[in-house]
Amino acid sequence: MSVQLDRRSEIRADARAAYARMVEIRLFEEQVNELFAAGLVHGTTHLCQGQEALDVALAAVLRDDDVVAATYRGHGIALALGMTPASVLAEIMGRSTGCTGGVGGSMHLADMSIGLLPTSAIIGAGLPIATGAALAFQTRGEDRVAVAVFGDGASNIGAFHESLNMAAVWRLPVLFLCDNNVYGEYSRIDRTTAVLDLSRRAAGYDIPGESFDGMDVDTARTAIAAAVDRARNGGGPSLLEARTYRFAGHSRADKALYRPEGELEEYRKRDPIAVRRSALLAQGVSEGELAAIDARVADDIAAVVATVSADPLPDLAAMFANIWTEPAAAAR
Amino acid sequence: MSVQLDRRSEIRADARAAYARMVEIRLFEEQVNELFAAGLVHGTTHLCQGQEALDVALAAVLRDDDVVAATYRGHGIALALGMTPASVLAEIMGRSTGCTGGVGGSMHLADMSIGLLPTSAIIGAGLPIATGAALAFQTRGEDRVAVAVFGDGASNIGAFHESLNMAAVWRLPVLFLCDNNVYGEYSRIDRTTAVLDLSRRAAGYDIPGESFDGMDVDTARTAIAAAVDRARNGGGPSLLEARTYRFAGHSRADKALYRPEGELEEYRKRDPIAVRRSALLAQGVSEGELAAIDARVADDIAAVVATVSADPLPDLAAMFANIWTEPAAAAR
Amino acid sequence: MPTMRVNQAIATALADEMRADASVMVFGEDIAEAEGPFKTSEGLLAEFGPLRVRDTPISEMAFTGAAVGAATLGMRPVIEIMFVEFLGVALDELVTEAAKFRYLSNGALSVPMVVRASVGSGLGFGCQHSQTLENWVSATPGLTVVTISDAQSAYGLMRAAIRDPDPVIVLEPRTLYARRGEVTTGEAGILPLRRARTVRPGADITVVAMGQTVGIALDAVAACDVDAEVIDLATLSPWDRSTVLTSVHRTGRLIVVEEAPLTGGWGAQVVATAASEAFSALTAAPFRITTPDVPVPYAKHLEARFVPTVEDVARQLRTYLDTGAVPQPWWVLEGVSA
Amino acid sequence: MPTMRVNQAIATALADEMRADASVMVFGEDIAEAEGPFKTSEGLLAEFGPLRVRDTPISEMAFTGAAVGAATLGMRPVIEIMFVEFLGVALDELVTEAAKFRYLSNGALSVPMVVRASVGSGLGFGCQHSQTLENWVSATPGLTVVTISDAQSAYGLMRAAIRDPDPVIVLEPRTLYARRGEVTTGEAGILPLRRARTVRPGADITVVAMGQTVGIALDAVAACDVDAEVIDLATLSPWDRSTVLTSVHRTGRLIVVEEAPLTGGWGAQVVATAASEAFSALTAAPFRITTPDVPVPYAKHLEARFVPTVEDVARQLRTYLDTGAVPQPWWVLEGVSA
Ligand SMILES: Cc1ncc(C[n+]2csc(CCOP(=O)(O)OP(=O)(O)O)c2C)c(N)n1
Ligand SMILES: Cc1ncc(C[n+]2csc(CCOP(=O)(O)OP(=O)(O)O)c2C)c(N)n1
Ligand SMILES: [Mg+2]
Ligand SMILES: [Mg+2]
Repeated sequence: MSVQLDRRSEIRADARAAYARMVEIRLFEEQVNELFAAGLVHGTTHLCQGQEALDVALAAVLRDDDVVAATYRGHGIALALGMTPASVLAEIMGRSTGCTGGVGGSMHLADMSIGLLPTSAIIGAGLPIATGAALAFQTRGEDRVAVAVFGDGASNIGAFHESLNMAAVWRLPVLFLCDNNVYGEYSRIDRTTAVLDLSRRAAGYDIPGESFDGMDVDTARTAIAAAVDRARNGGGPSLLEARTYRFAGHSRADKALYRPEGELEEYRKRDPIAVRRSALLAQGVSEGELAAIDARVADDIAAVVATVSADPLPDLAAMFANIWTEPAAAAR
Repeated sequence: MSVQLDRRSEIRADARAAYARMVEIRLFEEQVNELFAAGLVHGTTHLCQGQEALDVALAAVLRDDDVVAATYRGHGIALALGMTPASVLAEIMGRSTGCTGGVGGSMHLADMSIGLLPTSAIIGAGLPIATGAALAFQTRGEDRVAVAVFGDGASNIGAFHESLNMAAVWRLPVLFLCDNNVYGEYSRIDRTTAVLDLSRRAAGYDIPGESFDGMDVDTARTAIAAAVDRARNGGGPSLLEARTYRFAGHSRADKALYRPEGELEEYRKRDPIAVRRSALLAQGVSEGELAAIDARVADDIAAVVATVSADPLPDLAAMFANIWTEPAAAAR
Repeated sequence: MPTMRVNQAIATALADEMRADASVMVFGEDIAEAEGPFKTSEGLLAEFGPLRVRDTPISEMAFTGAAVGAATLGMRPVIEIMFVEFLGVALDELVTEAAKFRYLSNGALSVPMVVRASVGSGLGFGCQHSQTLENWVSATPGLTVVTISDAQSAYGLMRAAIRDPDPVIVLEPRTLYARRGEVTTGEAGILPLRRARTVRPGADITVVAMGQTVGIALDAVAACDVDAEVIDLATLSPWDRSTVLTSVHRTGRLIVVEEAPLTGGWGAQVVATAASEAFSALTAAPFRITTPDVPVPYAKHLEARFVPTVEDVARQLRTYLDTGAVPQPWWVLEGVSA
Repeated sequence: MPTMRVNQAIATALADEMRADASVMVFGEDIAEAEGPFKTSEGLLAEFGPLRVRDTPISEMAFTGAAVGAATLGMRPVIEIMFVEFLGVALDELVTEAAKFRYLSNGALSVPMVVRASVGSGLGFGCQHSQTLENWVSATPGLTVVTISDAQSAYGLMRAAIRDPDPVIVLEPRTLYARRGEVTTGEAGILPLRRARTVRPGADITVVAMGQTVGIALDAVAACDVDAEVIDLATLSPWDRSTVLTSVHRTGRLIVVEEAPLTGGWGAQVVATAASEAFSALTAAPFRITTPDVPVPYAKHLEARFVPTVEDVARQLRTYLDTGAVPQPWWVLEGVSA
């Protein structure tokens, strides 16, 4: 088993490990934010604080051979699925050790060994791609499942509609998982979207639809497991809406001043990490144990930053590689 | 008033005229079919026998300053809105007297004097365009209405979803009128579409949706009038599904052999023209009067074929005209 | 050698690859039960069944994207975009996703998908169903753009496209579907991608064409009785610079015959490359014979003038060989347009 | 003359046209309340209100098509496609609808819409947010394709685009938004569409550039101390052949500097046209300096080499002037790629 799949196994079996992963994602994102703020990274990045529970729940449910098509807001899902913080950070920092070798950047993470298709920076693009992965599984008679993770804003784009209809008609093993974090860029969902219960849209395709609290990892896990099992057992696609919140701005530079006063604070009360912490404490895990996890993760992230910062940059040839496979490349 | 708008007025006020228009559309389509079969016209054409009631109902409801974005299956709607058979036929036959001067062809009819936007041959393209027309009306504070007419198959394309959502969010005066004629090309709706009551999709946008018998002109008129009034009075968009049937094949060469046995015959019992005829007879219109209408329309169509066949062909310069407006053309 | 129509050659190529490789599947609108609007998938559903041969909803974005996903997960999907215009609602999945997946996976992923799309004018389908639009796809590193020109190239390039590990779009000029030609089938009939085909060797002038215009160029050359070398570019991107440049170096003269507009048409890069890299070999100005900058008109006699005609290509060829000067396009000569 | 950033010049142009003409309206994603991701619509919502300045859902097909409909019904919509790649889900409405409506209405309809789209590399946005993609739109009769190159052209071409009776797409190189320049506002600041701008007159060589590469070409020329004529093509389609050809006839030498790939890039038609129509005036091979045929890489030092650099353009200019031979692209010279 690879390091990545080991990391995945952990969070399935062990509630502490799942908590630790959520903390890892949180601290990772905060670290990335600092690196950008300090001008150490160029380009842009989209952070996922507030959405950690969903990513970890999904990763915990999926089998190693299932696949996920996610988005530019993908650090959390990559880490949850098992990608190492070093691999993600190196990609963000444009190092040759990054998961795409540094040519992709923050918006483009990929590692098929953990089932992560290249995350797309085009809204909606992943839904047909996950549908196609499910098509491959169905055609070959495999009981694997594909998942498309996308935002509330993406539920308004054509690819959403086409994918759900086609997947429904073909009864494909795919889960459409909408991470409704209330905003699409700087627009609150109610300003762009005709229905607020996004799972209602499932009715237009005669497939199951459900909305749930995406900030509670157990709730999320239960809802996702049901839909994934249904898909795996020939029950076809589902539309799930996870209710989360984007604690950060849309991207690097965004201070999110457009949020109504008090909204962030309201949602912070449901901070998935705090929620999880309380639940574990209630289950008898000690405060000290949790503090130790927090500290260990923090140390790990700090160490990763140090290592990755010293990682090599890709050489110029890297920008010419991996465009065509070799015969084609040679023919040129 | 123009000839075209006079033709429109007729069908609003007079049930016999509405009947006559339906017969005109039917005979026109049969004539076009023959011309193609005889090899007198090149290219392709998409006929609308079975759908006449809907076209006439829509035209009867709309005000002269409302607009319609329709499709390549557009002869019926063009005639219903008031375009003359000569203008439509000349276009189909590539004559300079055609509504676009012969450069468009059967799939591309347009006449803004009757509110007919250029019909599009790209599935779904008309929905955003009608939405945009409604946007213009709303922005200027006009109480005009835009209508998108499209097929059952088109309800599966992305533009459908995006348009309905955006129109709903902006509460635009637009009617989305789906002419469900049971087939999209050679595919029966149930093989491509996850729901069969297409008006159910309205729920995904929180707008009114209704399905109705589109082969009865009165029923259609009532349903359309309600939706158009709503739009005109600030009530926003609606999704209507008219249940019709495509008596002909998809296009010129299609014999429609894929239809289940007996299906056509079943639908023929609801032939909109026969239905209308019975209704008029029941209202006391005499058989003789109706026969006279039928005969007059047949004569008119025959005369139109004779005239148009002698109409001039566009000269070569026509293919270079109307691409850019003059200053731009000159600058080239 | 059997003769077959181009659409049969395509269906045969698909069937042969499907027999050879269980991962090949096809989907698109009305391609299964109806066997394709242009009968390019005749017999496939019957032989390979509904899992591998599927009718899709009218959802180009969904099924193009599905091909990306299925290809990434080990299938070799071949999808049909009935008219290339319909890519206008789905281009993202091909250009911005499929063509980038290898790059975005450090070489770990292949996307061996094929998009087949019918293109071009000549059948009276009007301005929204008659464009060629290779410009939409041809500046895309990672995507191979192929155009067929006869039954053999349909068969041979289609099989090669399916076997290619990266995304390929095969453009099929619609007027060719009904045209017959001899076809070598089997492995021997497979043609290499990214190689131009010299369809007529010659010494006096190089004529580059693609798709529909290959036959037109050949006929014009025959009509002129000139020793022209006619090259079918076959793959537009990445194109076979060396075959073209070698020929131009030998002949010193170059004409490109295109079904593409003067402004933005594909032939410009052939002429530009020759001008840059074979400048001193050129004995006269290289030039393009293109369609005019107009939407494809419907009326038959107008549409007949849209693609360069044999007569017009022959006229230009003759003028060029006689005078060394670049001839005027017909619309200038006949005074119908500046 | 005030100086302003390019994004301010755009917002100013929009505001000036909105003041002058009540039919002008703007919509797009986050352009109203947030005033645009690149602040190109600053102040518009406040001044013109929510009917004329609207945030859309993430629905490029719907709002591009809505612009077609609104324009046809008498508005002058200006829409923002945040990154040009997003046209990949909406291209149909622009190319296959908007650009054909005049033709399909016997000249009765105008579609005076403007699509603004940010383009290009340089800000670390990766390969799905850094392309220029003018090839998607530039072979479209009926559609005018414009690229801005500085604050003045942003202001002047934007106003002209809005006033134009036909559809226009204005491509805005993203790296320029923050760049300052002097801007003549008002009627005097409006620049004509479909005209190239000679940004530096010169006698020895013609250098054609567009967008980001205009500044690069100017800097390279300055670094070389050569009397080059630098032409900003400004409108790519239909392009100003006469300004370019007149210059080439005078200088006898031509280089095009592009932010576009070697294969399929826009400069090919400039070189091809010069080769055809100014063949005898050319004293050396015309050539293109392009981006390599690669997706735009993310890592900063790689992306920095993607667009031709000032140093590299200067090197090629010098080699060319010294030797008359076409220089190698850097990736060949440095041995990083064939
Ligand atoms: C087709 C397309 N349109 C617009 C964008 C620009 N864009 C990037 S992220 C984003 C907001 C997406 O919102 P949502 O789907 O809710 O996802 P979130 O960012 O909240 O995770 C937008 C509009 C894009 N990337 N692709
Ligand atoms: C984007 C796009 N995809 C596919 C087609 C090909 N096509 C033309 S008509 C048609 C069927 C449309 O069915 P429906 O919407 O039910 O309309 P109908 O023909 O029954 O009136 C198809 C698939 C097209 N024109 N545009
Ligand atoms: Mg969101
Ligand atoms: Mg139908």
